[in-house]
Amino acid sequence: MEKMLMKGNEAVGAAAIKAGCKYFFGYPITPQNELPEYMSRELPKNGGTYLQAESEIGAINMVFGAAGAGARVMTSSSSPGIALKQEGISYLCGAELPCVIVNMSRSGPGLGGIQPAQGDYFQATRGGGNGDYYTPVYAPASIQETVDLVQEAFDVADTYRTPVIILGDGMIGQMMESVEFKDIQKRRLPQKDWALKEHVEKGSKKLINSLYIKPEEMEPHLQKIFGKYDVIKKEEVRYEKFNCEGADVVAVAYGTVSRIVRNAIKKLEEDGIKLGLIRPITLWPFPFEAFDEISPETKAFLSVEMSMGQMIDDVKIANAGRLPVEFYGRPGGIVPKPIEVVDKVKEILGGAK
Amino acid sequence: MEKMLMKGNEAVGAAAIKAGCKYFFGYPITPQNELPEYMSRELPKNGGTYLQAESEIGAINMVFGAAGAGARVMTSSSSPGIALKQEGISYLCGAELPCVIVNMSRSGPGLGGIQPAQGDYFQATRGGGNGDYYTPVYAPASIQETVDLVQEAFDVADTYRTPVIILGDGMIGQMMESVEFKDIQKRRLPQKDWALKEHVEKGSKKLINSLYIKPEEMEPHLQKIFGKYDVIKKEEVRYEKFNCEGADVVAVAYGTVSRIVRNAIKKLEEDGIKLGLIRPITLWPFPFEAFDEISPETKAFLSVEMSMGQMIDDVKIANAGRLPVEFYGRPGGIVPKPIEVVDKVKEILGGAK
Amino acid sequence: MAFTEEVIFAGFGGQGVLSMGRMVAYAGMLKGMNVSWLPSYGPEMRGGTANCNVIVSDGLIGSPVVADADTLIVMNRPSLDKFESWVRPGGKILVNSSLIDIKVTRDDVEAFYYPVNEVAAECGNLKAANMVMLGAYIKHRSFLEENDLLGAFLKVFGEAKKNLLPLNEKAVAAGATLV
Amino acid sequence: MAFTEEVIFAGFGGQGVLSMGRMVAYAGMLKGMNVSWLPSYGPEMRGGTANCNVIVSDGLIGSPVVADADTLIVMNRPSLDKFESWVRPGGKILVNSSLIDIKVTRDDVEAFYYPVNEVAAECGNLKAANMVMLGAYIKHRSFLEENDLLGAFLKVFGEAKKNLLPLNEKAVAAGATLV
Amino acid sequence: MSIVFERTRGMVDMPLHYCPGCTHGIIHRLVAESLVELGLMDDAVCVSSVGCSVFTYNYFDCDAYQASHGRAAAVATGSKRVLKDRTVFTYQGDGDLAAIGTAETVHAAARGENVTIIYVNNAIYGMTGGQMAPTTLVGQKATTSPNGRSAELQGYPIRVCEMLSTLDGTAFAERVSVHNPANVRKAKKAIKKAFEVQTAKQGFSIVEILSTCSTNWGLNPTDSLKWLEDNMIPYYPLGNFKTPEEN
Amino acid sequence: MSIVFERTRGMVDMPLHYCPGCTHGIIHRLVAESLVELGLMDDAVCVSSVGCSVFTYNYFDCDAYQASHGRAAAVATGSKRVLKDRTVFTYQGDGDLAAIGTAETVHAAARGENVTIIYVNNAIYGMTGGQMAPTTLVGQKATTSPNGRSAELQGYPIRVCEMLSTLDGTAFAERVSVHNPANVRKAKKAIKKAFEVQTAKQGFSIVEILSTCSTNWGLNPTDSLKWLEDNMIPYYPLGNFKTPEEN
Amino acid sequence: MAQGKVTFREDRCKGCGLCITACPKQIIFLDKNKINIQGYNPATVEKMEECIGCGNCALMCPDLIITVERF
Amino acid sequence: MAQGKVTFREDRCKGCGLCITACPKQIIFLDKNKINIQGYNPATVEKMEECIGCGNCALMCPDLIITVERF
Ligand SMILES: Cc1ncc(C[n+]2csc(CCOP(=O)(O)OP(=O)(O)O)c2C)c(N)n1
Ligand SMILES: Cc1ncc(C[n+]2csc(CCOP(=O)(O)OP(=O)(O)O)c2C)c(N)n1
Ligand code: SF4
Ligand code: SF4
Ligand code: SF4
Ligand code: SF4
Repeated sequence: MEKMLMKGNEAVGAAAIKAGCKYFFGYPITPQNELPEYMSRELPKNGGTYLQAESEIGAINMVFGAAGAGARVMTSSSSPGIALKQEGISYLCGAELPCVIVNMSRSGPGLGGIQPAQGDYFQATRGGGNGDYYTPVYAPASIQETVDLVQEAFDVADTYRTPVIILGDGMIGQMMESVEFKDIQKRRLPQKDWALKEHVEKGSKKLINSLYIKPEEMEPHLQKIFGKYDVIKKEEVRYEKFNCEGADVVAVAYGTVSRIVRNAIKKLEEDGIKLGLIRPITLWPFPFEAFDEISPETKAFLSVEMSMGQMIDDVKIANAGRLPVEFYGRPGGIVPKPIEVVDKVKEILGGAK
Repeated sequence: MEKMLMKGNEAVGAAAIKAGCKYFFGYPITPQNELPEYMSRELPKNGGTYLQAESEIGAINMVFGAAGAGARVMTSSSSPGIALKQEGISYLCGAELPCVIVNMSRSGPGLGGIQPAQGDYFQATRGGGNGDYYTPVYAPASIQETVDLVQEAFDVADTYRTPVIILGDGMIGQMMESVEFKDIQKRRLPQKDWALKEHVEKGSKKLINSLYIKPEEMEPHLQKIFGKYDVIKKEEVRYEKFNCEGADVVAVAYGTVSRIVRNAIKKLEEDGIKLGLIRPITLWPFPFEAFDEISPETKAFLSVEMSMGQMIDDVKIANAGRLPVEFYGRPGGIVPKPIEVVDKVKEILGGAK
Repeated sequence: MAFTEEVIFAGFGGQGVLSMGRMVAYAGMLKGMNVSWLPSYGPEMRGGTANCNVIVSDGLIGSPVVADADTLIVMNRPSLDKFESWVRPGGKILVNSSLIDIKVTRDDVEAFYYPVNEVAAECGNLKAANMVMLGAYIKHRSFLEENDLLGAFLKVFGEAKKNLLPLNEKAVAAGATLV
Repeated sequence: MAFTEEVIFAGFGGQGVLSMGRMVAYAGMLKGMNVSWLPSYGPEMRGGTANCNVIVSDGLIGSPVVADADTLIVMNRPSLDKFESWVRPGGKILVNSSLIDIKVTRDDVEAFYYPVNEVAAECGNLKAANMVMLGAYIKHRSFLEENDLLGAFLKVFGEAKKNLLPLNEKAVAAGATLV
Repeated sequence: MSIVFERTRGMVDMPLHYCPGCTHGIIHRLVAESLVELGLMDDAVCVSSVGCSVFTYNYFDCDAYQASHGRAAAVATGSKRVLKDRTVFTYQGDGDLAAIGTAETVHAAARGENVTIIYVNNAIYGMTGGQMAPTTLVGQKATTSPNGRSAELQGYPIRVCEMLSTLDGTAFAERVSVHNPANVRKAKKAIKKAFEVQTAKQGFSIVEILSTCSTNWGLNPTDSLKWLEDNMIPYYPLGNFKTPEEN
Repeated sequence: MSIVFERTRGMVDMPLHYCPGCTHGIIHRLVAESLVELGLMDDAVCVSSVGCSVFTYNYFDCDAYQASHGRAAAVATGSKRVLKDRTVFTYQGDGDLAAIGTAETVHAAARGENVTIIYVNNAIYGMTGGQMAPTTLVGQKATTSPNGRSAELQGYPIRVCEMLSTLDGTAFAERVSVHNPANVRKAKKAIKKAFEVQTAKQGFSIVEILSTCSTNWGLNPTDSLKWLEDNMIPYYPLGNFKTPEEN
Repeated sequence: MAQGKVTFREDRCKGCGLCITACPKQIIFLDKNKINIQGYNPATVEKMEECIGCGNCALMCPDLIITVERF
Repeated sequence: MAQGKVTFREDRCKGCGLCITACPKQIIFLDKNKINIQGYNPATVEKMEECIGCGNCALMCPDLIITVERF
């Protein structure tokens, strides 16, 4: 297919439609508005339905209804809107409903600001709703990757009957880059025989439910769900490891900020310093295995985030005490400049400062 | 004062009133209903106001209004209701408003079950709302401790201008134990000169706000807030360390399940096995320092939770790769029996199985 | 050696089983012991059954959940079915034989059958059946006396219910004579 | 050595600065280069200013944020005030002198002043001022030609706006002659 | 010999978990009978809400969702948009629908969402043990209005049918009661009509059914019927508020 | 020489961030003038909402809150319950109040919460760039209803005053417009009356003000006034819907 | 001469008495001598010959346990 | 003979034209020859002597920049 210059938000929409998404329930919020707007234009042309809900809570519960009816369905929002969806996401997980949820995040807490930030890492990876659950979280770093991962996300959702989160930020949503819609490799998807159908099969009553009033029934339900999580942890971990062999420092960074780290890597090369990069593509499951091999030259891990430090918890767990774990973060909507990362690395190495 | 036999939920109410709480905004949910019910009876007698909101979201935003007006204010709920409050909590943190939020948690995800569970650890400690923030979280293990911590919580909230969470569960809320209302040591609290007053001071316009549209202003705002967190981490960590010296295994457990571990400790003594216990009383800040000294005899940490495993993340961070970190969990509303913990410990030690 | 008594009270909603537990716990507390009381809760109550766990101990109480009861008090049949296996070997089961027409099947526990409804009716009020059972109970487990229970009654129900004291006194005494 | 051009376009909302950036990015992409386009967004747009960052490179593009611009194109005065310092030493600033009556103050950059509003008016439509500026821009940075821009125009505005092509052709050409 | 009345096949043959005399049971039956008589039972989709009626999904012999508290109308929306030919209905209490679910309800109505709402108004939170509901009458005692609801402090009960009737998307709204056989018959008529409105794709339909909660009202079941008649009906007048024009 | 009109001291002397011709500015002025004239300005508490008017807290010369999207009525409730003698008002757009904030608004009204709601209805989401609002007219184009709002798919706009007037707790409800000087004068009267209702502790008061959004309607400011008059007023009739009885 | 016949599914009766209030003939009562497995006194009819088969009792029974036949 | 006088705070004018529609005398217009610091053509009055001081323009100005005086 022809290359196109597309805005991240619209690319998400196009990718979703390509992946067979037929329903979208949204509510406006900056910086993701172009996505519902795109869907309102394009979905009807593709035999789908766009509906604007009364709120994020309305939207996520409409997703619950549509997903329970077997539809490929998506919703999107940004940080505070995702916070409002937490109960709904918890229900989707409890009822094992597949869907894709997009967070083009901004800075918080509270109303905060609307510039790109990564302060929703915990919200996305630690199930900020109630109870025991996780959702796969994809963090693309370019529009092309966004497009690829969105398509993947729908398949992963259906394979494991789970909501999947795409965690972008204002920059991913707003920027344009060239994209190509490749035919991604299709998975063999299980039949949705648990879903409500347009035509009822007599005698097989379907129930979409997250209530297990007896602990003796709730526990096995959870164990079943966590059994799937074990498979996801084995099969679906994705990350990129770059420049790590013999690196002086290995940075860990995802999404937007990983691109800044790439610039820093180049700049540091000029000074003869080797900076490696572990870029988690799935934030959950976190790519712990990427940390297994550490070069003897490596003196520290450096978690670089557009936040006050959240992924660093996972980096610490992955590191398991072997090396110092350092942090460089710019929160509040500031995208750090490559030179800041450069300086931090030099500081760690006892260089400049 | 005389000892009384009180239900956890009512004890929370009594302690709050004793601490000068004058406003309570609630919404019914099992297993915390006796708390709003108590408040609706007792607050008016104590010159306060109880108001039932239209929802948990209504309630948390009423808290925002009352806290901004300088009142000592409380709300309570249980797991899914707390999930709904996440955006509100994020706003309270962003606007730096003090209040106390009680979660008598039940099992999830989704509607789940109503029996005691600890699946809201992440929800409480990782700021499940949007953006960068934390809230102090107290996890009492007895009704007496609940009463003491609730009173403390109000002072901590005011000292640092932050919401404080009391994380109990159905058992803490529903059980009765004897309590005494001791006069807790009073802190010197800062003036609430940031709050709206009944009588306006001309020329000093007060604003309760979490919006910082410019990243250059949002970042320092966050740094100020995280500066307070640093103080909280230094001053407010609370935990109990029991039987750890020379222990074969050290269990880490909070709240309800820590009591089960205590029974297990006794039982194991009979078999000549020494089980230690680190009981975090503050879940955030997590008592990392409690893990600093490990006896050479200790072979492993064992995180015991009424969940699929959440606190274990913090235990791993605390452990920093020194010992194996094992897990025993019963989710879904099941309170494990002491013998289960006993068996797990033996299994770890290569004993019975 | 520390004294600990772990009891399960179970029956229909209206039979006052939660109150029985509260009275025992309160009485224990008033005697200076540590106590805990833990009720069942939730929509199962709509089904009409209720139960509670009570622990009285002169040591610290770990889990308030009674997994191996010293004593089980059952006021109706479903409760016996449900909780019979929750008693430790050597423990006691006190059965309300007015409503339960079957027998305890285990032979490693002691079972006692008291027609507390009839006895309560004789005392003048069927509602006092729970007090009759408590009267019997304290004879079995001698850490409480009749007076302790009546003191606890006032604490649990408040001075407003003082007028019911004579009836309850009678019921407790009648229960005690059953043993 | 890899080619990379980093540009900032800035001006009032109605001046088409976001489109200028998109056209340059699109043209770069059509020539097989990697490109990124990043707009400002948010309530500041209510204030009526807009800007975007464009990067064109034959290597991989790291951060799409332009921190040290090779070229700055400013269409109104507040934009010059705001972005003057964002240009790398040795970079260029293209100033819409129709609306900006002050001069660039830095002496480590090259500044050029083009009265693009007037030129556009001469071409027949004041709205084409941005195209005039683009015409000048591509003379400064020779990775694009006039035709590339016009091809990109069709991509950005769609076939429906084909009728505007002649006007834009004229404007681009006029701009080119300014340099 | 002919059968005058027998258990509807629209309900699964199992005991109901409700308290003795709780009129939720009557309402269940009316819904099931209506769907069966209209030939819609197999195709029906029940969205159960959170309240005493949370287990309706077990009782109705059709596909079902268990929706989060208050959001049944949104779940029904999502479901009906996909399953356009099925009969989608919610079954909600007054706490669920008129408190936490206000926005979802109002907007499903405003959108003219082609679903049916069975709204059971018992003027209290039943499941959670008798707290004040948005429909609790002024003066009525509840566990969170121990001295009776005070208009001054807690305001006034919401009349849902009247409120929703101001919305153009509401096609059908009627309030009925089940406190005696005559009203039970009327209630069934309204429920049937509501489903017919959906089948005819005429838009949003709601039937508000006044119901008892003897457990939390602190009355016995028969006194509860009387209390409903004497206290609720005067504030919540029975009748039709909106119905699609015949054509 | 006398001053006929000058800037009210109720507003901080700073430029407004609104688009050219946005009638939010007129409404701000009316609110400030009303408060000043009633002697309530110093005591006023403004609860700003999320929408184009999010920065009202900067403009009104009084204490303020910035509330989360849709929850201004709940924040006002919490505030007023503590600050019983202050004049608490919210300033909310139609997306904020009539979409996400429906439950909070309805219940503040039902409770008869003694606060005043300034409700600016411009039939669109302004701040976020022109998406369909619950008040967008049928046929009206918006970025999420690119072919115009379809009644069949997206339903009908909500008339907030009519809806809230069904609630006993609503003491005062009036819809006004600011599309010409005569209506601006009427709007101010309504706003003043609403504040007076609060001062007299008579309960919940709301003024719905029809407003323009030329940016997102895609019209110039003066055509926007005309569009408002020709299209909004027929669907949203001006007038008083509820007012406390005089005594 | 009876026109109708009512049958109760006794085990499921909760003794709520709603059928009693609905019966125009006042022939239903709770059998205080019986306790069903749920612990309630179930509803019953002694003078079945007075039943007119109106079905009102069944209409009011919340537990769907009444069947009414008519001759 | 003028009855009124209008003053504009020109820098803050956004050239929206609402004042123009409100003026019964039609004496306000946007000055195409001026661009204020915000980039707008500000409103202005030339024939001030025709102003009747009705205040309508100020009533409609969303940016609170008009002051009206009457003699
Ligand atoms: C988010 C959330 N909040 C609160 C609850 C607790 N809850 C369960 S049922 C219920 C309300 C029940 O009242 P109603 O809807 O009137 O139905 P009824 O039980 O009276 O039939 C509530 C508040 C919950 N499950 N989830
Ligand atoms: C929870 C949440 N959802 C969505 C948003 C995004 N948002 C900001 S303003 C707004 C609505 C603006 O519309 P309206 O209330 O009509 O006011 P207007 O801008 O038209 O004056 C929305 C949806 C948000 N900030 N928070
Ligand atoms: S609590 Fe009330 S509503 Fe719930 S089942 Fe019992 S009587 Fe019915
Ligand atoms: S977008 Fe609309 S509502 Fe917002 S300031 Fe501009 S004109 Fe006003
Ligand atoms: S109405 Fe039904 S449940 Fe109630 S007493 Fe009669 S038969 Fe029994
Ligand atoms: S109304 Fe005000 S802002 Fe608009 S043109 Fe007139 S003076 Fe300028």
